[in-house]
Amino acid sequence: MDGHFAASDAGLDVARVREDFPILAQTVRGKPLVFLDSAASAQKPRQVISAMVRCMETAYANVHRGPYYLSEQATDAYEAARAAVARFLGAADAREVVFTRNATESINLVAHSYGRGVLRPGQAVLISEMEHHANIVPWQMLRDGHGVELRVCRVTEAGEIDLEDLSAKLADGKVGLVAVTHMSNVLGTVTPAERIAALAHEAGALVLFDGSQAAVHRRVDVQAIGADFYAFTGHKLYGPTGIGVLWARAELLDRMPPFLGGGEMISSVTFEKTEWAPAPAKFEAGTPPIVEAVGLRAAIDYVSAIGMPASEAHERRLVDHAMRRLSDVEGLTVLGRAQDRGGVFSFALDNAHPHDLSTLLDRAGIAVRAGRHCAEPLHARFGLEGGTCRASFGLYTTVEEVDTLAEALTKAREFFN
Amino acid sequence: MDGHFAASDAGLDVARVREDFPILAQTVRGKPLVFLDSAASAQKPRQVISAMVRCMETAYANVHRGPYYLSEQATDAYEAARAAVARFLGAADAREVVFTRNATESINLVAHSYGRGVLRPGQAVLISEMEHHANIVPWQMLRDGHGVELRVCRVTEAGEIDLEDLSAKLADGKVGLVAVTHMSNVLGTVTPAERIAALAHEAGALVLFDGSQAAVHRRVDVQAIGADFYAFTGHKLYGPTGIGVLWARAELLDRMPPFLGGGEMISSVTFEKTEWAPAPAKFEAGTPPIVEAVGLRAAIDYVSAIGMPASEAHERRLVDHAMRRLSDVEGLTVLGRAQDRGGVFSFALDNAHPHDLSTLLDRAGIAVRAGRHCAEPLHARFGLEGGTCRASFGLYTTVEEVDTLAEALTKAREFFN
Amino acid sequence: MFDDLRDLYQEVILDHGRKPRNFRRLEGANRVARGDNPLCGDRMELFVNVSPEGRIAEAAFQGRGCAISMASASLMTETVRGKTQAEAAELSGKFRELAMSGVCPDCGASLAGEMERLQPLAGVHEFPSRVKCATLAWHTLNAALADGAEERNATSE
Amino acid sequence: MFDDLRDLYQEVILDHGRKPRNFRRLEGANRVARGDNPLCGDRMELFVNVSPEGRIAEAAFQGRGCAISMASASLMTETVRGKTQAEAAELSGKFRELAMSGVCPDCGASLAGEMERLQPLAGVHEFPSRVKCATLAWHTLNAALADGAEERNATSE
Ligand SMILES: Cc1ncc(COP(=O)(O)O)c(C=O)c1O
Ligand SMILES: Cc1ncc(COP(=O)(O)O)c(C=O)c1O
Repeated sequence: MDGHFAASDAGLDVARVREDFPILAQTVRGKPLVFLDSAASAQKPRQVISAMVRCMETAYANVHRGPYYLSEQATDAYEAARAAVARFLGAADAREVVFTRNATESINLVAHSYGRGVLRPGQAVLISEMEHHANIVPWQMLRDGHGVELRVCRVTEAGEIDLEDLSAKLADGKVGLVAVTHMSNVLGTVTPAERIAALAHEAGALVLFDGSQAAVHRRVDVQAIGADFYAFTGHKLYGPTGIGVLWARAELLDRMPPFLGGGEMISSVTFEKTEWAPAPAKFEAGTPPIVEAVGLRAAIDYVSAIGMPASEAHERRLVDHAMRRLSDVEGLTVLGRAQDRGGVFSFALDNAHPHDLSTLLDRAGIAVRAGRHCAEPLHARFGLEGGTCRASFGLYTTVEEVDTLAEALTKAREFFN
Repeated sequence: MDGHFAASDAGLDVARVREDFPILAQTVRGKPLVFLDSAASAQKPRQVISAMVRCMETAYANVHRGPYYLSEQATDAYEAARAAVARFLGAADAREVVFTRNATESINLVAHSYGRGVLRPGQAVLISEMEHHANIVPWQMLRDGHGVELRVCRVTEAGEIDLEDLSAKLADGKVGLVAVTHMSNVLGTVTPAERIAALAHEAGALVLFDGSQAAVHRRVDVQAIGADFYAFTGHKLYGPTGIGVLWARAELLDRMPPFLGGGEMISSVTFEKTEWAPAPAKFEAGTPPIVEAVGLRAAIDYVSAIGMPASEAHERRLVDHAMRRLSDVEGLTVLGRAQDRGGVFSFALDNAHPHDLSTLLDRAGIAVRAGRHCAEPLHARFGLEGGTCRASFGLYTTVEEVDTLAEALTKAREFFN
Repeated sequence: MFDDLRDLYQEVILDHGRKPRNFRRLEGANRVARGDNPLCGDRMELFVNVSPEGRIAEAAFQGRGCAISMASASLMTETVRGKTQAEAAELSGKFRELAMSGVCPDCGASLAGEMERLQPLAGVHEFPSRVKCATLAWHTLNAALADGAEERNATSE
Repeated sequence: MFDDLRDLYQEVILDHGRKPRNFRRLEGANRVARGDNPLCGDRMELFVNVSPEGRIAEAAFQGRGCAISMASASLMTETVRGKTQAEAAELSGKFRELAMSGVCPDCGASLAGEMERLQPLAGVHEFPSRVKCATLAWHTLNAALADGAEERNATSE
């Protein structure tokens, strides 16, 4: 990192940030690109891209395998990425960090290894109405295949976890695991992770946080929160595709049976009996995403150099501005009004289907997502089975882009009238 | 691709190929790098690297999700990669191609979905003694968790699949799936895939080929072979890490339950009941390796532009040369002497442990792997529990590099005497 | 700002999108199929009454979706009325081509009048991600008319 | 060609590697541990006889491995003989440091003579991937001497 952010502690120098993202400088359909879909996947700064290129051009080989120079270099870089993730999450030990293919696989890993290996039929898993499918479907599969009950905590009208309902659903002591999002990808709601963890632990349950969005928008400290499992995904954190993270307390990883079988995750193999390597290797079967780990590390360095205070301040400014501007648009409903919300807005126009609306916005160069954002039950909860449009912000999002969106929405309403 | 290979149909212009691999131009420990560990992971040509960069710098967004320009571009590129893989494998339809994280996950996917979903306890899976752990451990886990029998076909002294033993172990009709390698990562043996598929089918079994090595060294045509499942991995084919491929006949994918749960792989979700999307989406939960797919496609374009005939001819020349040169090294044993062998050699010196030997070779700039190459049972089969060293060739390997290896081996033997 | 979108959202489309014709459950339908576009959550149920002579006596639908998919379904139910199953299949193929390419080379031949009516949807070909919205209704029709079972599902994926 | 490797493969190492001392099963050992380096397949079984007074009366090992790991185990079994468990633990820590850094800052203090004997292995620090080969025996010793169970496993990973 060139460290050129240090000076701007008054806030974020967005113009400078944008220079790091080559993709943003283009026009789309003749209009300057306004990329408002970072919650689906963020763009990549040149620091990430060039770290990956450097790895492939100078120091690439398979890891953990070859006792030769390039392999040592690659192994060091891969393990340094693990250590960087551990620091980023405030983990006690790098060995608690498992690299996966994405957040979805991280959660599936827990559902398989902890779910089938440690939870007993008759116990329950408690999720919430605001989960992404990645934190619903694995538990449904566990329910259907392993006889675990699936409970769903209600979400309030404001779009927050209903903590009373959470307590009520924990009361009988049957819940073995609470698996909830740390930030909703639809409502922008940041959930009270510490409270949730405390309630879960009181009831004898462990807690998994889906941090796919939160890791991008908030400082995460897994130990301070009291998390037992924490999942996130590289590509939303300005990092590469093809890599995700599962953090879990060492003691849990030790107790869990492996998930996928293959090379790297064993300590000895005969046809009769195979012995597992200790974690994290036990959960990393086969050749890992080496170049992607290097890229993720560069992404973490990038956001760390900017610093959470500056990026949160920037986000708060955008969110406040968006709240104001969007509430001026006639006929527009914004989902949720949580106290603590990050830069993610889902909305519906009264006279346009979200899909039609997003086509119009695309013509104006504005990239928003339309649909149910992999959160069908949440849309059903709010009576919006037809979906919403979603605008989400990144480090590179400007106040002017929010204005462009608001103006386009007003015009779109006229168009369909 | 610049197509600058077309002229050299007499063979491969290795010097030109080497220009495409920036990493090879370096010195290691003061010596020119001699990279002989391509079987663990191949180096990446600039064509692959720049395709990935281009994707991230100009046309990146999450796929299948946003009805806007960048997402359409990314989706097209991702699906074009799937189509390129289908052509590369001679598949009937791109929908038969599932992107995974690596070959290990591809095989685990089959072990979970086909193994638990379709095979019945009491049926058997037949593997061979020359499998990589990736094609052993998932079946052991299936055996232990699902009550399927695991049978192991013998390997002859020459390092070939013992087809008589294969027939014998198929005879009782209990085998539901034969899962064998298409090319050994230790012996270099290319297995007679068509024969094996025919024998399996006669006995009522399906057949999976682990093509992690074969896809690099031989032209693959899954339909001509008669394969039911075919797995390979991107990073060995000069492509990126973080991506693998599972090909399976459409009819099988349709019958198989999903593996991981999450976004992308569903058609509707309620808390009570979730409906799966059709294949391949059903098996691609969460954000896929988008940039990696683009890179893999560039790798396939790269090897296709060179063409299998030229690269096989090059490899044959290297293999013949290596056979001659290595047999001159006193005290050296090379494992296997299969009729059809690719550019992979495992060997042991009589007076040096493989680990010590590889340290010496590394000092000479030569990168070889030492150990058991994720094939412990095969090493046990040949009485080499302590492992071997392995040299493996790529498109960029030169005859001179083979000479360098042979000379260094002779010197190493003197060193330890 | 959105003037060039009038090609896609012609008045006919907006009108049929807002007030889809034949938008109802058809009691006594002898062919029923469901259509899904999981990407955007569009979903429709199509009811068809095929006469003993094999003609589509009536078609109707219910569901939710964007203007394009509602308008396409609405126009379809109007257009296929009175057609034989073979003609409906032919229309379906031609419409698919129209939606994907914007033109329909052999529309001069049979069913020219019907294709004329569907012409307003041709603009969709410039919007690759919206083609499925326009074809969903026709996929669902194909499913409804397919031999065999009475209940069918179609997906635009 | 390999002259600079004489730092790593000193004569002492090659000699102990070829003819490891105390290479046998120790009948009547009261502490046994197994050590594994899954990466390269090195594996050893360590036998220790701790006297009632808490001194290592004898140590021996069996197994397979590279010259470094065999030599390290061989030298270790010689060096720890007669030491108290506390001294063995101290040696183990110092050796680890020697192997990782090539030097042992406080070796001037206690056990200087013993560390002197282990000095030939210091060269390993320049070969990061080989450090584990040198420390495997000592990891295994720690496991053998750990409180509690009689049978222990160590892994160099
Ligand atoms: C024959 C064979 N199968 C499977 C694999 C596993 O590939 P990956 O580690 O990419 O999953 C390898 C390579 O390590 C291999 O050589
Ligand atoms: C809250 C949340 N959880 C999980 C995911 C899944 O992430 P991935 O698709 O990278 O596995 C996402 C993003 O799609 C998300 O927003």
